[in-house]
Amino acid sequence: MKPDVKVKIGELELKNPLMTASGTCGYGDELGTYFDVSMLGAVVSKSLTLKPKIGNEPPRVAEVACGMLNSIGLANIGVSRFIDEKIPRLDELGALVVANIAAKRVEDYVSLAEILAANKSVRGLELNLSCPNVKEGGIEFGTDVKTLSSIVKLVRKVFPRTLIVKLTPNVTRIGDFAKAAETEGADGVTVANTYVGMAIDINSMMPKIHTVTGGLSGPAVKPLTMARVFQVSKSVSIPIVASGGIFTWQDVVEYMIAGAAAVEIGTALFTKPDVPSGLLNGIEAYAAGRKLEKLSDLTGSLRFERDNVPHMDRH
Amino acid sequence: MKPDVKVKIGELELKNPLMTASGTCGYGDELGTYFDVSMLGAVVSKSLTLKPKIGNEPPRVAEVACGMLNSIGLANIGVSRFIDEKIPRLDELGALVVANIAAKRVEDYVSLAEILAANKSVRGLELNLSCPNVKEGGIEFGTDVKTLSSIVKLVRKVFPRTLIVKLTPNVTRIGDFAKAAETEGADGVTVANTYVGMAIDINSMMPKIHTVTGGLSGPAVKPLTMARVFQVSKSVSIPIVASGGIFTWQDVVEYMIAGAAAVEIGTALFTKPDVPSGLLNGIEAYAAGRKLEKLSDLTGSLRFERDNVPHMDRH
Amino acid sequence: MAGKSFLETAVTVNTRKVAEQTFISTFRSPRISALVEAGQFVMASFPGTIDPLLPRAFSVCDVEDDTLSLLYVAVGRGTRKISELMPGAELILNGPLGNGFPERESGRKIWVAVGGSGAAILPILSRSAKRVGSEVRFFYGARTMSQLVPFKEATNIAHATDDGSAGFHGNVVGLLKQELRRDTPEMLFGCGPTPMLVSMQKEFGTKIPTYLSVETPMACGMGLCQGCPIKKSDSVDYYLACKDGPVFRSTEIEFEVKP
Amino acid sequence: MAGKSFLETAVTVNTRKVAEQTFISTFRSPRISALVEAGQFVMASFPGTIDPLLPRAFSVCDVEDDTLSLLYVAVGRGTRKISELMPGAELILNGPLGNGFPERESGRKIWVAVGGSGAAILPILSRSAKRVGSEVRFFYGARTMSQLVPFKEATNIAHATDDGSAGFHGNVVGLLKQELRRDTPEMLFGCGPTPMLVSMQKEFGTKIPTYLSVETPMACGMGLCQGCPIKKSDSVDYYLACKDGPVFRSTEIEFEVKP
Ligand SMILES: Cc1cc2nc3c(=O)[nH]c(=O)nc-3n(C[C@H](O)[C@H](O)[C@H](O)COP(=O)(O)OP(=O)(O)OC[C@H]3O[C@@H](n4cnc5c(N)ncnc54)[C@H](O)[C@@H]3O)c2cc1C
Ligand SMILES: Cc1cc2nc3c(=O)[nH]c(=O)nc-3n(C[C@H](O)[C@H](O)[C@H](O)COP(=O)(O)OP(=O)(O)OC[C@H]3O[C@@H](n4cnc5c(N)ncnc54)[C@H](O)[C@@H]3O)c2cc1C
Ligand SMILES: Cc1cc2nc3c(=O)[nH]c(=O)nc-3n(C[C@H](O)[C@H](O)[C@H](O)COP(=O)(O)O)c2cc1C
Ligand SMILES: Cc1cc2nc3c(=O)[nH]c(=O)nc-3n(C[C@H](O)[C@H](O)[C@H](O)COP(=O)(O)O)c2cc1C
Ligand code: FES
Ligand code: FES
Repeated sequence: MKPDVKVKIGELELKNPLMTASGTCGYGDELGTYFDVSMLGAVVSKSLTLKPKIGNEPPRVAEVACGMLNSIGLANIGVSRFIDEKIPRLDELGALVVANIAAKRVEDYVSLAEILAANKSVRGLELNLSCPNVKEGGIEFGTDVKTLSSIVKLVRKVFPRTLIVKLTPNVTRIGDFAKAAETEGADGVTVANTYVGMAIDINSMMPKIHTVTGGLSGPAVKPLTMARVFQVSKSVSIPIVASGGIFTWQDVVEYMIAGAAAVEIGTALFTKPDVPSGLLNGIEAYAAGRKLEKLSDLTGSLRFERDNVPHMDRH
Repeated sequence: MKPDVKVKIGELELKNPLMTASGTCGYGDELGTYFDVSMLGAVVSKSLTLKPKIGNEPPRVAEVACGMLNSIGLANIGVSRFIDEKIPRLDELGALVVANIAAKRVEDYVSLAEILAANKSVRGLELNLSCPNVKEGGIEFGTDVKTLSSIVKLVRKVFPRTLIVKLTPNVTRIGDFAKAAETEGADGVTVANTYVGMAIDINSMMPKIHTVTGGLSGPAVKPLTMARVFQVSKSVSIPIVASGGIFTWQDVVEYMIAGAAAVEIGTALFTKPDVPSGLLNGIEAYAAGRKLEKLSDLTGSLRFERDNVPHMDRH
Repeated sequence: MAGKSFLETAVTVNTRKVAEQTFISTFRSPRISALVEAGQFVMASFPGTIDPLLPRAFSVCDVEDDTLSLLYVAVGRGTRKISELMPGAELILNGPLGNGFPERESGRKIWVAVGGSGAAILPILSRSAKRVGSEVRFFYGARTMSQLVPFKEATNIAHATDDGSAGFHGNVVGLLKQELRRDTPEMLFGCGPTPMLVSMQKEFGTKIPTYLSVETPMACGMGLCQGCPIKKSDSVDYYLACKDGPVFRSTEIEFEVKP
Repeated sequence: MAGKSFLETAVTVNTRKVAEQTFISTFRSPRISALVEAGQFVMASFPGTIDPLLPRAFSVCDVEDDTLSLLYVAVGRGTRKISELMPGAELILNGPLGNGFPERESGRKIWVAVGGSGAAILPILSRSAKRVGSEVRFFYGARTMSQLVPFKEATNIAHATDDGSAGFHGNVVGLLKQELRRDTPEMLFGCGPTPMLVSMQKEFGTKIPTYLSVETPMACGMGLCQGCPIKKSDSVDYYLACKDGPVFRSTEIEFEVKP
């Protein structure tokens, strides 16, 4: 018997736990060339801003061991064109749309949420808080618990459907941030965005990324994000969406055992844009082999002893 | 002409920037089987504790993409046996010895430093602060700036020779920690220890490491530590020792360009225990090709524009 | 507008060393071969490993029946690894990607300048020119003779080498300038290292309809990552090299040259 | 005490499939071959790649002139990759490492139980037994017949299969128990999966001098990382499987069995 693979985040029901990660699938429609995107649990848009953004100067991407660095600088067509041009296309393709938003000012997050709340095709909102906060001298929104709380609180007021907060991993105790998001009414948290990294071309002696540092993604970050998913799962009871280095169905299962309800596939799409369909087959077969009725029974099923974990209390 | 490859950290002069990383070379003597360890800038011991420690239950190591997780639990023979058995052997081999110490109580760091100060073969001390602080409920010493400051201050009083503070990368702003170490009189900082990571065996549904989470090392962490070396170099003026994923001579050059004065080789020794000698040839040839008089001219030679770096002020 | 693309497990037919560090490998890849046009590219990745992780971009060099070939200079981890593929070994290809060179009509006079691995486009352009009956001349530059790939099928190739060991003594732009004193093409195509394209844009861009195939780092090659910006000449905005290019009209783009 | 070890770039001579998923590969590795003893191991790693990153441990299966062979079950990334090495391809070997089985004297009666990839030690033990003139009997277990490697040179092998498809119907410990009713060896060696070793320790450890070759995850294989602890039976402390073992007297160690 086929196991039930549905997943719920807030009121939103996904047909399976596989989502695309923001910024790694264009606006979702490009993937249609390679597979039927309606098979996905959800398509998450590139981070949208109020006005279109041209993004950073090149070079924007560089390969490193088992990963890549990027510094795209939120290049995107802006929320209006997204609604006018992309949503109809995604509706046509039968994709369930989650809009990811980013801003440099708190007010802009709220405006974006209001605009997107008005469009019923936008079934969920994911807040990207890994952006420099202009008021606070460029410190990322997501690295200060108070700022995070205030944004989530304000956005929660204007966006009635599923609200997911995407956490930055570049903090000492990510559990505190997850807890704050939960307290302010988020329906879920995505763990995690990219890690601050850097690479240098030793011939030119210049950084390989124009902005010097960039965000690390890919298999290299999987163990790091795995630990954070586990830690967050001990801090909150809202669903966790895992994002970091998912390339195989085994990676999906591993994240679910660690505590994730759903996952986002990012960098893997660059090599194999049709990878989600293969992953679904893999996890269904695993769940069937384990005779699981519901795939979601995997979530948080790690067999471990609390006493073995150093300073478990801190998580 | 051969470039001058000497490096100074505090009063200590290393014949070249290549050191071994604590915990990845036993006590240094085992490496003698594979190459002449007197060629190294320094040999850094396994973290020593006041009493011998048997360490954690297995499994203690697991491979992940481009890296490994470990949770050895400070298994070591204790400071007395190190002095009695290992120092004479290292002296015989002509190795320059830096002792790395770890403890769960502030007082113990001081006692260890006193004991090692009395032995003239110990030319430098490296403080491993990635240990659970028993008094503070298991939070790592190295994740709290105040605790770090107080340990460095106390150790500085009793250890007159070169003192290096090894920083944990698992914090939001590593520059603050480096700055604190410098303020309290450290001669250098090592950037960085391992990153909290985790892996799960999806068949047994158990963690691949007994303590559930472990420390990630290897090429996977190189871009992360590279960014931290760069950030720390903008925060302090004492020498930086880079540690993270060094496998090739190009990695050494890259870290030096980012801001490191010296480097530590860790996980790479497990595959090729004689790797340091090859690295030295590589960096010498690179320096000669660039017509550098001193290899140390590479340190911090990154060609970048300050304005390109997002929130540079925060570093 | 780019058309339909496929993700195809291609099978290595053979690999030949054709010049210093330079190889041509042929792969059985029926779906991509059937559609690819001159100037389009594929993203190649290795099954079963994450080293290297990202796919690599290669212009398609030639097509024959259900096979296509790639010409590459084995400089890094990806290209060295391709050069070592045994017949029968698999390589994952995503393509055809991007927009090729503009349609060629019968009788049109086209000059094509290529340099280094940019020579990859020579065979496929030569073949399509023959098919549509346009008149094509190639100008092919390299540092030295040993780096020049001897193309047997293609005719009408003038060589330039920096050291004068074969053909014109100087770079390919110098050779073009010399030839332009005698004759002028209707269109000029360029494919090669960025400095060569920059120089072509400067020298000929406003005088002759010039089309350049640009190279930028690419993570995906299909518009997913926004990693491959190339400055628009007429506004403060970027094209994506992979989707809007890699072939651009020279007047449409600006090269951001590093100091 | 382990002796001198070398890091040697070994060259693949050939690879043969010898049973289901099981291979024997031979490598030219003169320095390690010259020194290795039965029960010692090598750490094998791949030049020029970081996938996989860590070296893998393999007991040396046999030695002939300047070559040595490894027997392995191709289960993961490392072993699969070794099975695909072409003749002439390089593999980095670090060895010989660890302590082998105790010295065998002429006339000594030794029984050896092996299971799964533990069968690797059979040829080298058989060869050294012949040399010193000791009398060795092998007991070789597997799940089913197709997983049994047919060793031609070695004689005196009794088989056990879980499904009864060859030899004794049951596991190798069951077979040993049956044979022990008729005869008793002076020493008993064991090499195979941990549950088999646990069972040997329990059944025979206190009755016969028993030596077990243990398997633990290993990052370095040479005492650098402290990653391979194995519990001492007589104190709250650990041996290192790589340096103090991998062969231990059964009474010296305790297996920490997971619930
Ligand atoms: C549209 C397009 C078509 C191309 N066609 C060809 C071709 O036909 N033949 C050929 O030999 N090369 C071609 N290249 C360049 C080719 O993609 C790189 O040379 C190749 O990626 C180098 O790979 P590597 O693994 O050997 O080098 P590595 O140094 O290991 O590559 C490391 C990283 O740097 C990037 N990179 C390195 N060099 C370049 C470069 N010159 N351009 C873009 N990215 C680079 C790679 O994408 C990779 O992520 C093309 C590039 C583009 C964008
Ligand atoms: C002293 C010793 C001798 C060995 N001799 C042999 C032999 O002769 N033939 C043989 O087939 N195998 C032998 N093994 C086991 C062998 O090292 C593993 O089977 C092998 O590492 C699996 O590698 P892989 O890359 O195919 O698997 P992967 O699953 O890709 O390995 C991933 C990681 O898990 C570890 N690992 C996985 N399985 C084991 C295991 N059973 N034991 C220890 N670590 C493991 C590896 O070290 C590696 O880091 C020996 C192990 C030890 C410790
Ligand atoms: C090229 C690129 C662009 C990205 N853009 C965004 C973005 O706009 N908004 C966002 O929230 N995350 C963005 N991310 C982060 C991814 O959504 C994802 O969380 C991260 O890459 C980790 O997953 P992965 O290892 O599977 O790629 C981007 C990642 C990459 C590689
Ligand atoms: C097995 C292992 C044991 C380690 N033990 C210690 C230790 O005792 N003390 C310490 O300060 N760092 C320890 N480290 C961290 C290393 O010294 C080094 O900082 C880290 O591994 C990053 O470098 P690498 O990627 O080159 O290994 C250990 C690392 C490994 C892999
Ligand atoms: S390479 Fe990804 S958008 Fe062009
Ligand atoms: S495997 Fe490293 S000490 Fe044994």
